Amino acid sequence: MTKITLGKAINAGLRAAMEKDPKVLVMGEDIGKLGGVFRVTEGLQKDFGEDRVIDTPLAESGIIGTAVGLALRGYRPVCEIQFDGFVFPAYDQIISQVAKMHYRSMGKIRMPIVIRIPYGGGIGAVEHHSESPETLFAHVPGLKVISCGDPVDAYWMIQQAIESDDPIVFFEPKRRYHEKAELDEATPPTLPLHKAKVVREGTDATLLCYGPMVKTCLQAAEAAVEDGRNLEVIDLRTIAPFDLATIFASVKKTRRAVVVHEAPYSFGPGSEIAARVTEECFYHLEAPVLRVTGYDTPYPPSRMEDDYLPDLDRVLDGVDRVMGY
Amino acid sequence: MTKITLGKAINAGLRAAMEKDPKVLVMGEDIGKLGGVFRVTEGLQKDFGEDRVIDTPLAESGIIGTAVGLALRGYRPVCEIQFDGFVFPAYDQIISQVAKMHYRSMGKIRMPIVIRIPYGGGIGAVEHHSESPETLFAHVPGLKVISCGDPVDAYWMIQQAIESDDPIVFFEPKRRYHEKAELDEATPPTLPLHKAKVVREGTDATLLCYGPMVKTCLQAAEAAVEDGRNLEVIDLRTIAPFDLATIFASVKKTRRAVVVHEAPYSFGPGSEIAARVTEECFYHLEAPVLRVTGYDTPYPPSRMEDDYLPDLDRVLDGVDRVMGY
Amino acid sequence: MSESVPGPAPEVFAPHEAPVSPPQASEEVEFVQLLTPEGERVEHPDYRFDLDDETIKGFYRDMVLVRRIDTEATALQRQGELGLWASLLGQEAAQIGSGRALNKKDMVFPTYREHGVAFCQGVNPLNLLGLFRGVDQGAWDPKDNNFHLYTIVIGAQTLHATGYAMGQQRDHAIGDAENGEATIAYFGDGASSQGDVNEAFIWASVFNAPVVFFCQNNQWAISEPIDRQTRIPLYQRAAGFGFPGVRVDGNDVLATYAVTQQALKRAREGSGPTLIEAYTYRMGAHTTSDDPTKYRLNEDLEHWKLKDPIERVHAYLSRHAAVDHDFFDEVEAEGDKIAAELRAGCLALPDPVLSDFFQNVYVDETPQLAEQRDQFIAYAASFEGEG
Amino acid sequence: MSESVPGPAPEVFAPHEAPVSPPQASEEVEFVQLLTPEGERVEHPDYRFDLDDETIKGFYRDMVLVRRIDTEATALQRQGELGLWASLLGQEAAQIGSGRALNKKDMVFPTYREHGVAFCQGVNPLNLLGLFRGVDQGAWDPKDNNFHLYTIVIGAQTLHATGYAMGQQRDHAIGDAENGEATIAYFGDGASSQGDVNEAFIWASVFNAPVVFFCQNNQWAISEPIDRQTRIPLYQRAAGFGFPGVRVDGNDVLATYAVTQQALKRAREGSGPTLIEAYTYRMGAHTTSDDPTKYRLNEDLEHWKLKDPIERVHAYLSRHAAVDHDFFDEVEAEGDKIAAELRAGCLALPDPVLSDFFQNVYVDETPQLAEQRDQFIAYAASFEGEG
Ligand SMILES: Cc1ncc(C[n+]2csc(CCOP(=O)(O)OP(=O)(O)O)c2C)c(N)n1
Ligand SMILES: Cc1ncc(C[n+]2csc(CCOP(=O)(O)OP(=O)(O)O)c2C)c(N)n1
Ligand SMILES: [Mg+2]
Ligand SMILES: [Mg+2]
Repeated sequence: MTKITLGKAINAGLRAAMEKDPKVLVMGEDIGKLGGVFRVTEGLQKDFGEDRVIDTPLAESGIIGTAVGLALRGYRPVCEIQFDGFVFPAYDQIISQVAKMHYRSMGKIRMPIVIRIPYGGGIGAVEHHSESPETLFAHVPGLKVISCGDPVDAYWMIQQAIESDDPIVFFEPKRRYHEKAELDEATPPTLPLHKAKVVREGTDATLLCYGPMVKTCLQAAEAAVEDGRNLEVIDLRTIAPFDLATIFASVKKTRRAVVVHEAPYSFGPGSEIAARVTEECFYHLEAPVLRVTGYDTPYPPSRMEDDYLPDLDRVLDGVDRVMGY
Repeated sequence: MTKITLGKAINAGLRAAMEKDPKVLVMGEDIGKLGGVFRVTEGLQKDFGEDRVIDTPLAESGIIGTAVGLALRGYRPVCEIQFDGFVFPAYDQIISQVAKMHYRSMGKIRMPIVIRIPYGGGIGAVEHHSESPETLFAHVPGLKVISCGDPVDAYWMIQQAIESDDPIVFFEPKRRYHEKAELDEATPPTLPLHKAKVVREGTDATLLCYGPMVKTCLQAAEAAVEDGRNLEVIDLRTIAPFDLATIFASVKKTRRAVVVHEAPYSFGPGSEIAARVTEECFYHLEAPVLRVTGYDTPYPPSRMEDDYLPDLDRVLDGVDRVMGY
Repeated sequence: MSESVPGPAPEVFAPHEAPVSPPQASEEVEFVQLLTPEGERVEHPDYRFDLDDETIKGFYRDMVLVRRIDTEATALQRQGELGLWASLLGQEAAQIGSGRALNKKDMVFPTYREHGVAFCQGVNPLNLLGLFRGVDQGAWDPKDNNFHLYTIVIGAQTLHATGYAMGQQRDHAIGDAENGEATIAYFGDGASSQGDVNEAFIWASVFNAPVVFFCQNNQWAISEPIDRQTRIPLYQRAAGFGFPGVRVDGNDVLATYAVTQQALKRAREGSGPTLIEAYTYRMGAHTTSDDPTKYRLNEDLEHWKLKDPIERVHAYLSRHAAVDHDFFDEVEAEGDKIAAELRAGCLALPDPVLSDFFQNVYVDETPQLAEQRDQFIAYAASFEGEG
Repeated sequence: MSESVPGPAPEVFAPHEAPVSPPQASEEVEFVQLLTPEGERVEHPDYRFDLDDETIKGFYRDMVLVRRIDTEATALQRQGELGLWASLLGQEAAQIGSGRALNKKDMVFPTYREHGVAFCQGVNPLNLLGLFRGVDQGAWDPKDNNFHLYTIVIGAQTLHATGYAMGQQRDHAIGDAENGEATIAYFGDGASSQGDVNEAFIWASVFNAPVVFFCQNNQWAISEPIDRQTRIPLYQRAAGFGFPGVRVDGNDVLATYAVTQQALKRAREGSGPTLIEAYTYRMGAHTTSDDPTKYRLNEDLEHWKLKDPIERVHAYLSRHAAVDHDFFDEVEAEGDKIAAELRAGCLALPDPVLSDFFQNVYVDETPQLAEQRDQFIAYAASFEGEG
């Protein structure tokens, strides 16, 4: 057992996947000698060579487009997009090629591609470096969208994603790269990739979250104890297709739910979760499913990000509101 | 008063806008001599010249990117994307440049750009020609997303969109291009661009729809009369920001709502509408807001599109379900 | 320096500056040609066609058959059996010449118009119809014939091809002009404007990938003439990216074969990418939905008819290779037979069932989709017996 | 034909094929140079610098001041006053040379590193800090100084520039080398790989737009050396698109000025686009977040220090223009003064308030946003008096 950061856990997970399967390739901008701007691929090029750890030309459509070709040739490319805001030049290849290939070929072609995207705010960065565009992938049939909330999940989920024969967009909570946890590499995970995890059991309301918001929600749940509230916290882990059974069971128990994410409110991931939960748990709900999210503005200059991002207080405010019904 | 098709109504609207303001430009692939693959720009190049009606190189990012530059120079570009599935190469320019420019410049720059996208299915086309990607724009702060349901709205809304100083994505219901209606060009519209329209008053449930589904919902409402049901039908006209007041008033009256769209179900436009309506009308609702939509698959080969698309029967089925609570 | 807008290309610059050729009128095009429109064989300093007349007869047969297949598909569309068809009329030599230069292990990435290349690769023509009939989106398995699915999004496949070629490199499948592997990416003149295509050039160049970029410049991108995409000949684009570009008479099957083969050899032996511009003409409409009279002159078409890719081989074979009527008649008959089979096959294509298609979205189906499929089946069943 | 992967560029091809130059080692680079690293003026057959020594003194002053501004900004970042800074260290000549070649009516589209060009255009340096301090995303009005906002998404601005230039065309603002208007688009060597940049080349060429593409090849895109983007000199890219490309010693302010001015004249008079590759070196880190020791050798940097853009002008002025210490001292002092002002201004920058920013999303605010703003204000108010 070692204490490991989330960033290093992904590094270790990548390394394990590359050792296991020679078809696994890592590609992206600055991922070689530099090890990526977050050092998530540190040391991989040195150990696996330039053919398997590919510093690409500076063009995201090219990264994903060539990954499609490599996948067609039998490789399993793991593509790094340097920051959330830079995935859009590759959007066409992701939406119209990666996502649809299995369907178009009536199941004959597989696209075992993982697209890693460090995402979200809270690091004081300039524009385009703090976005949460997960909805723009979650809505697209053919893609699966995941995020990890802690180093242990980070380590296993990256490997499970690479093993998956479906294309997966992996949103990495960049502001949690330095969070640490004990990792036991010898004990494989009990949860399948697309199962949600009840990270805190509770009775009064359910907080539904993923990625960087898991820690925030756990903190809020601890703080809520003082108010006499016992909150359940669920780390969705998979945003699309989110784990219906675990969520419904929790909400039917607590009868109240708040979805928390950094992405903007309108047409955000929370809207689908709220709509779906309401449909399934209509007679159980004491209150509408509420959402605590980023606002419907572009990500603001960083001096204001603390106000923009959901934090402990805003989550508690949401809990207050949902308990008020 | 003349009877005019929806396609020709947009053509007439474009012409009127170009006559009124010499800064209005139209640009896109094949929009000149050919008049666009749907003939929506027919005759414009002949009358306004190649400088104002620009056949562009075949590259969508280039179309939107140069439109940004033209807008910065004081022009008002109206960009045609040939089909829904071909907007994605331009996605980066739309999401990171067009949508954010006003915000980034703290209000100093305006982006009066209209992006016209013939969208939706029902025309027996090959892949990438029948999609409904409106959510992928509706979720993006800085954009406004609209669609028209009939020729009269088509004529006025394109002009209102061009007059707007905000960037607007105009989803044109391509399978309704040939639908006809009486148009009185002398009577300006009473509704502002972003107001929804109650196209049929009713009492038992509200159908919320836009674009090609308006006609479908109206037909369903007529058919429902036989079942003794009196349905209200609202043409949203604006998907983002949708008209809260009109929708809430209707749902509070009918206490039941079904959202209808062609876009896939999960994380689709209906999820936001359902979540929002539920939040606002929680104590009024007799049933969860249901959704009748495309399925969570890529758009299927056209021989199956009738099964994929919401039609009169599926809308009525949704009404049955919502009434069943 | 007083040219007007849009002016001709600039004058000659100093040696540290990139040379630019003036735009060329289509009438005085320079390209590699080995068989004239009149059916005469000519020499070229760099390219030779060394194979025998039997091979040329084979090319002739190929071209006639794919034209016949194409005609039948167009007819099927007219009769409502296909929703759409993208005809290759006029581009037979470009496709057969390049397609026949491929080795078994080479991989092809087509657009939506490469019916002739598909034929060379052994794809059943019937499989090509599914997309256009609306029963599937590509019925063949790309691995069966090393022929990827048709790609409709303009230019996207050039990156796939480059990535595939990078895979061939990583598999150490190159390094030998005969036994090595190569990839060929087809695209149109219009596609050359897409960012993806230019990124593919960069990738291929930087990684020295074994890929041949085969651009069929058929002079039109739907209604837009080539001058909407470039002011210099397209093959010169390659110079900007550091690999060779060559223009070939795309209506000359011998020259196209020779030029493609040389480029493929370069790729296979590890010398990197080549851009081939096959200078040809789209003799038909863009697709059956298109009406070219809106934007181009009939004279143009008449002019290009004189350069028909099949006619010149016919002329050569009858005049210089002593091929007689029997051969031509046989080929004609074979074409009719294939066309009849194609038609019968098309009409017999089963209509797909939506419930079968839910399972193709993912390898591991999601609970959401399983639920939707079940709902759909139940819903559909509720109508049974009604109709 | 037996090169290995990745091999050198191909041999010479036949005349119908695009010529390709072999890759050039940075030590034997050919470019336009008018002032050597030693401060000696040299002749070039095509480009001359005709202005007087006063102008050169002005360039010197500009370069020293922007370097000083840059140093101060870096220091502010180190002290936590900025979140990030992208230094222009080493690229002063490329920016001042090109920036000073601009006329009042020309329009500039920068990346995030064009602090020197901003200075030439009269943008208050303090305004440049806001983005990096996190108080705004570009505080200046592009119309005030014909200097667009910084663009961080690599390459996107090259299309904006091209569109703007098409607007200049439509306004009939070109056609005269002196009074006409032009647009200049800045981008880096890394950016040259983006689809957008290549599409901009196509647009500019096809529409003959009055745009100068100014690529500062500083040899690095973060950690990636230039060979990850191209195997031939970047200026040759232009040849593939049909307009002239020229490589200039980007550390030579005189040559950069001369070459940019000629390209701007071509644009203004209506002769279309030019690509300029300013061959220079990023002497600092990519940004203050970057650690270049991870990926490049210190020797490289030492080598480039000998080519410092400011040193050579200093040498020229003192040796050949009889400029004495006083001048240099004055410039130094002026720099310190500006730096002090910049520092004071930075520290005094008011923190922005989120509630003010809701209104900038749209010209016509949406009810949704108005509601969210009100909620935010009420929520924020609920904490008042707490802290
Ligand atoms: C990204 C994208 N934009 C637009 C289209 C619509 N479209 C289909 S074919 C075509 C013209 C293509 O021209 P070219 O590349 O010359 O190929 P050709 O059809 O002449 O073979 C267009 C614009 C598309 N399929 N994909
Ligand atoms: C589309 C996009 N992808 C990635 C990035 C992250 N990024 C910022 S600067 C940079 C390198 C740019 O190199 P170059 O174009 O040479 O400019 P330089 O920084 O050297 O001036 C990268 C990869 C970005 N800003 N935009
Ligand atoms: Mg073409
Ligand atoms: Mg650089």
